[in-house]
Amino acid sequence: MSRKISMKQAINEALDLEMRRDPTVIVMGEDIVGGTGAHGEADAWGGVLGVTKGLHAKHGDRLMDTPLSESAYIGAAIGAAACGLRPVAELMFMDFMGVCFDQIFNQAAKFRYMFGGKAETPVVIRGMVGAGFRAAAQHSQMLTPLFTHIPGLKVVCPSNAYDAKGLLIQAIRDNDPVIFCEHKNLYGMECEVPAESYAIPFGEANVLRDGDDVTIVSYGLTVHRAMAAADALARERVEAEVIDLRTLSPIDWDSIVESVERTGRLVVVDEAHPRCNLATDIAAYVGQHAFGALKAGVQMVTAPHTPVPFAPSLEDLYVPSAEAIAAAALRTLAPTGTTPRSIAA
Amino acid sequence: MSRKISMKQAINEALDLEMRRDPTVIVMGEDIVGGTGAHGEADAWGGVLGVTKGLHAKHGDRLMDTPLSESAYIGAAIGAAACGLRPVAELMFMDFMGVCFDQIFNQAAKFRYMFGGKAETPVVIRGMVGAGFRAAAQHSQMLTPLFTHIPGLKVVCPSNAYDAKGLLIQAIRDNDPVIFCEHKNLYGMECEVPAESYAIPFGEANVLRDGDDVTIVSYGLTVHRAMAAADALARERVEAEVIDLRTLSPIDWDSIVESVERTGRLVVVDEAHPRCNLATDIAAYVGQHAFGALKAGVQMVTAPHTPVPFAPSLEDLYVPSAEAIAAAALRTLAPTGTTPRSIAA
Amino acid sequence: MTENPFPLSKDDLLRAYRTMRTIREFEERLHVDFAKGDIPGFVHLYAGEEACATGIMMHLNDNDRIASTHRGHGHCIAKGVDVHAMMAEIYGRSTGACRGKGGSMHIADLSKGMMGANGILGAGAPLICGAALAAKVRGDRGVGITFVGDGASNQGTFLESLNLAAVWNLPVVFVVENNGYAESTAMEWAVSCDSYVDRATGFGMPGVTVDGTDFFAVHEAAGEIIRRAREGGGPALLECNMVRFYGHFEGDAQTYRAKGEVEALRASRDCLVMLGERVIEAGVIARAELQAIDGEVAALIEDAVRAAKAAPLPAAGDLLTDVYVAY
Amino acid sequence: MTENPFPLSKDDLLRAYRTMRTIREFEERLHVDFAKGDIPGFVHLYAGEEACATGIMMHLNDNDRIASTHRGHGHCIAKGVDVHAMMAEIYGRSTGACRGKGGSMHIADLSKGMMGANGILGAGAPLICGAALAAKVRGDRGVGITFVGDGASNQGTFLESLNLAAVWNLPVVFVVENNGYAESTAMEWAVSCDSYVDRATGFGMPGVTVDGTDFFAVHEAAGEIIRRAREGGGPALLECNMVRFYGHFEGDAQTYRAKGEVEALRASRDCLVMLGERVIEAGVIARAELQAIDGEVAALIEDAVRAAKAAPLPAAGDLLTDVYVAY
Ligand SMILES: Cc1ncc(C[n+]2csc(CCOP(=O)(O)OP(=O)(O)O)c2C)c(N)n1
Ligand SMILES: Cc1ncc(C[n+]2csc(CCOP(=O)(O)OP(=O)(O)O)c2C)c(N)n1
Ligand SMILES: [Mg+2]
Ligand SMILES: [Mg+2]
Repeated sequence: MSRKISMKQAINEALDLEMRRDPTVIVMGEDIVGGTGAHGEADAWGGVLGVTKGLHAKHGDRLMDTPLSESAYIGAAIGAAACGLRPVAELMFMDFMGVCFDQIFNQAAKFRYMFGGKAETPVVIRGMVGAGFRAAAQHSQMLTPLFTHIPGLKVVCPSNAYDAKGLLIQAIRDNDPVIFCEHKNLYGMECEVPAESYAIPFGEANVLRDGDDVTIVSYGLTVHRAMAAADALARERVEAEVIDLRTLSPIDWDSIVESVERTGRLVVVDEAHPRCNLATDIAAYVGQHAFGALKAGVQMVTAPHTPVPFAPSLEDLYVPSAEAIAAAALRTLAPTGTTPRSIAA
Repeated sequence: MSRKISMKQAINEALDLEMRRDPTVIVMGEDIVGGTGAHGEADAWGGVLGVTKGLHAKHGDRLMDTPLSESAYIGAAIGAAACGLRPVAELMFMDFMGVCFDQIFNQAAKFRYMFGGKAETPVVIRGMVGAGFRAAAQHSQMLTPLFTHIPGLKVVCPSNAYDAKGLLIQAIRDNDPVIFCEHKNLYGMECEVPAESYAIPFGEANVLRDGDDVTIVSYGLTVHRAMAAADALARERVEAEVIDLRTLSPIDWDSIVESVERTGRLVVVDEAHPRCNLATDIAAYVGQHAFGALKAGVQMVTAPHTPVPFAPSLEDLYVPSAEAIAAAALRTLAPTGTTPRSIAA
Repeated sequence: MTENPFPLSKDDLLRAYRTMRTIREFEERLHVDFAKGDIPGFVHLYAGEEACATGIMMHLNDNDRIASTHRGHGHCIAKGVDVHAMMAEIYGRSTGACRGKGGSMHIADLSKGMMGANGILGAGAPLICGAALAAKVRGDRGVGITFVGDGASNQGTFLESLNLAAVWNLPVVFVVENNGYAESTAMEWAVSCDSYVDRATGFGMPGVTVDGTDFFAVHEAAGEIIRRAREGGGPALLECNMVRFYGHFEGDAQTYRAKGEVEALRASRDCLVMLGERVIEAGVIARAELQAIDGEVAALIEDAVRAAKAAPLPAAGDLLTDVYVAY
Repeated sequence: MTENPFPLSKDDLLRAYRTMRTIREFEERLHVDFAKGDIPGFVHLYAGEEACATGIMMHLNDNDRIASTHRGHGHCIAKGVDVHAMMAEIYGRSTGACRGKGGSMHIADLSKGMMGANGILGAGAPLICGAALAAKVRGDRGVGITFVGDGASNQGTFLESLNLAAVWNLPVVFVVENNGYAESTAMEWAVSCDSYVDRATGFGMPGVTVDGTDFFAVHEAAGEIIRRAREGGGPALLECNMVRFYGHFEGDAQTYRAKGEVEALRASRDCLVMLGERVIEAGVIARAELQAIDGEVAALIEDAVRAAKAAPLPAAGDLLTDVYVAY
């Protein structure tokens, strides 16, 4: 059965299904139940934006509120994973990684290797990323490149409800630590999602749109900007192929290279800051491994190298726009610089 | 006056000179004095590897030992910087950033922007990076890409004693937070260093060797591997230009692009893990901004996507070797794959 | 009028009342305007907690520094940050305290010793240790005050700072603003100690608990430990038991609170009403004098909102300024 | 032989002695071989502190879990990790406990409930909360023990974990191994509380301080709080006052210690000698029995070193294995 649900509901459903299937799955986080110790409604919040709402009624104590101590409870999730549970820990905003990063990158990520293959850490750390919510500099970052850089971590960032459900189910079943990045400005977006359980394998990008003129690669919210750019380009008779990475580590190099070998042109779009990010990562990989196929320099479209500003008037300029993506695509087609006025950034 | 001193001594000298010059400079860290509260020798350690040895005798309480609480004292250094001091805080191993990253990336890095330009944070956070010391997975990382990714941070990584002194003096005088990365395997390496004070501006790379056939860009320890590779290449009549970045953020794009426009070939060498690192950063930039000049794909030579192994037999394979760099250079010259046997990796 | 039985002059009492009223009016207005959809982002109101910020800040001068929290408007106003600049900031205008780049959660004014509201729980504690260290190094007798909620008092950054301040003997006061909740979670459950005095003892510093809705109690306790810190006596912890009148943030339906809880608290523990009644009953200040202040404050806030709405938005070019290098 | 006045059987006493002797011999041998240049990397020795690990670990089974520190050899041996595998690991051999990839600072054996030495101070505390949570969820009566040095007891990770364990009522024991120093810095200076019992109280749990060089004292105190945790009584903190015989790490000249300090401690507070003398004096065990153990242990360590040196190095291909994906 398929129906339209939001990404928020899809995540809720994935958690529900996996908790039903596997008694070792537990879920923890700040206010993910809500009202613990208080005297009003139980399960009052279900997370700060309601993502886990209703799960406590179904699964009871397997959903646990935590004190405001990310190092302690994210570390506890990791320790429990090393001892046989499959915890899903919510880091409300991924921006809070700074107070618990050691547990993620020096502990969870390294156990398997550092212990000679004798440990597994099936933990999922899920949280919000991304700008556009008027949440300012400390609640709006992508930070996906920081996690992607670290060996031993898997990094996921879905662009829609269907993928969110399948990727989260996969993440919970995975035997390595997974950083699951949910773009807060996609929470309300709906799409067709089957009611039953399904897993989307990691490392398989999704080609959302076929095209032979230029390849546009992105993930998360900017996938939708890339699609809008492709529409605009189509009106100029430029057919763009749009690839949604879905997972950043592992990453589906094959799909990217295969596409670029056909189109000869590549635009990489990343909402993260420009230095050492996914855009550079992909551009460099293609530049090394498919140089012969490239007819133009790979164009990167990213957020600027600044913190995220609060003022809506500035924040709206911060996230890569469809116009900027289309303009970059046209630059790959007209390296001398003349682009149709209508969609130039 | 110039004499040969080690990088360790050069750093000590830079701290000494700046503390003499500017009474607002203070230095703090774990055991950077040593023996605090104990009953033996005062100034007993001068840091875990002796970098700050002797400074306490000269500057007294302006050198402060700290409890083992990186969040608290790194944060205190940042707070003091926002209140007019110029603290230099030692994070013994940069690998410990995971327990204090929030203070660095959400506080120090963002103050200037988030407060609308009305705050300055002249703090230096210096610490050891890099592999080869048999210090295993949690004491051997580069992590430079993580800092470089963050807007508002300046990131420095000297390759020799001369640069270390001049760059550290600049870092202390700089009005933004600076992450100063000292490769522990360079501490003992000596070179000519003037006794007087001098500052090396940020964002100016150092061309260590001229060459017209291929450009090799690196920073830190692997600069020396790049020079060894250039020597090996010269024996094959390939002249490599070697560029030492010195600072990773800001980065000297102009010098890199200018060189590649001449050589048409580029190898980027990074001791960090391969995903979203400085190698991808530079390769992608050149691929976008100097595509027309490139005669071959930009080759990246990096550590593998694994934690740093302890066993010396493995660790020696971990850090990019001169052989691997030379082989990559030859790949840019012979894209079809045939490289002289003698120096192929 | 009769003799003043309070340890503050009439002028100081009027000043305290004005500060608290300004905070209250500021927050009540934001509550209304947020509901109308005028205000973007996350907004956490300090209404009900005014006595704490005010009672403490009256002991400070511009040379003393504070590090605030996500719930920072009250701290800002009590520390003397300009109300117009604050309002403009919350509206994301170029005339804002941070030129629109910070918003409600990041208002700062270093010239007033206000080191910033903070979106990261507990993050102010290390920073204020640094401010206090700077004061100590300079020998300028400045003190640092950091505020932390009951929830955030479990953050490692805060706990480490207690130890650091004690070891370095810094002039810091750690103020725990215990309003009983961290978002929807009860303090009773989330904080493991019986009393914050115990937690302070565990870090080798004195701890004091006061009714944070009683302006006089806060003022007295704060005065003592701030004086002690200023004189080199070292850090201390002050727990203020407070009352949150609104939700965790604007938009919170607060179903986790018992029915009638907020109404009861508003009726019995409104710090502003309590202060007003105390000074009127004592015959030190006339009701009309307070009403005059109320009127002036209402006009001030009205003007701040009007000015904020009329102020220009940051220009596109501002996106790339105020960071050392933009690519 | 006379009646046994101890709360442990003769067999258990022999077992305790053997464990402590094995740790001592292991560490003394590393000290010698490190000085020769045979051993790479950072090595932190547990010599002098054996009574703590041993007195605690005797109450545990493979189902119970520990999270250790950078000074982890003693914890490993007492928890039953194979000495040959440990030695090979420290020598960076493919037969090591972690196939040579971890080294001294990262020895682990999850099958023995040993969750790893740790190069990051305080990092074991959150992890052990997770282990205890897993035990609680499974209902298997397992407990978790985390060790932390006096220096590391100031880490936010550790402090947060105290609160979390108390709030979640986890079966965790936090063992503070107070050997008076963190590297070269004195505990007296760096830890702000008068007593760790105060710090425990500040987090709502019982705290106990014992002489960590007295095997019997450790064994008794640990037995009680481990039993309590196992039965659902919640977490506790145990401070063991210890003595570090060698430097912080091998190569440390220790000039920060008072002249004669180590010699005096070795003479008066050697936990191994003290245990031996107690059981001999009580007439429960004959000196010859202990000497026999000494001989066996010496042979074991000799064999472990010999085997480690003879063992193969990890192969080049191992560089890229044991991580989910290598590029
Ligand atoms: C490190 C961190 N964790 C979580 C949050 C999300 N958060 C913001 S406010 C809040 C509750 C804070 O409660 P408390 O400290 O009691 O302050 P109050 O809101 O009651 O004033 C939470 C969990 C955050 N901002 N930073
Ligand atoms: C987070 C972190 N900070 C600093 C260090 C460096 N370091 C390793 S051991 C040590 C001293 C630890 O002292 P203590 O906790 O008392 O343990 P002991 O060595 O005395 O057993 C330090 C500072 C580290 N490994 N991790
Ligand atoms: Mg609260
Ligand atoms: Mg110690």
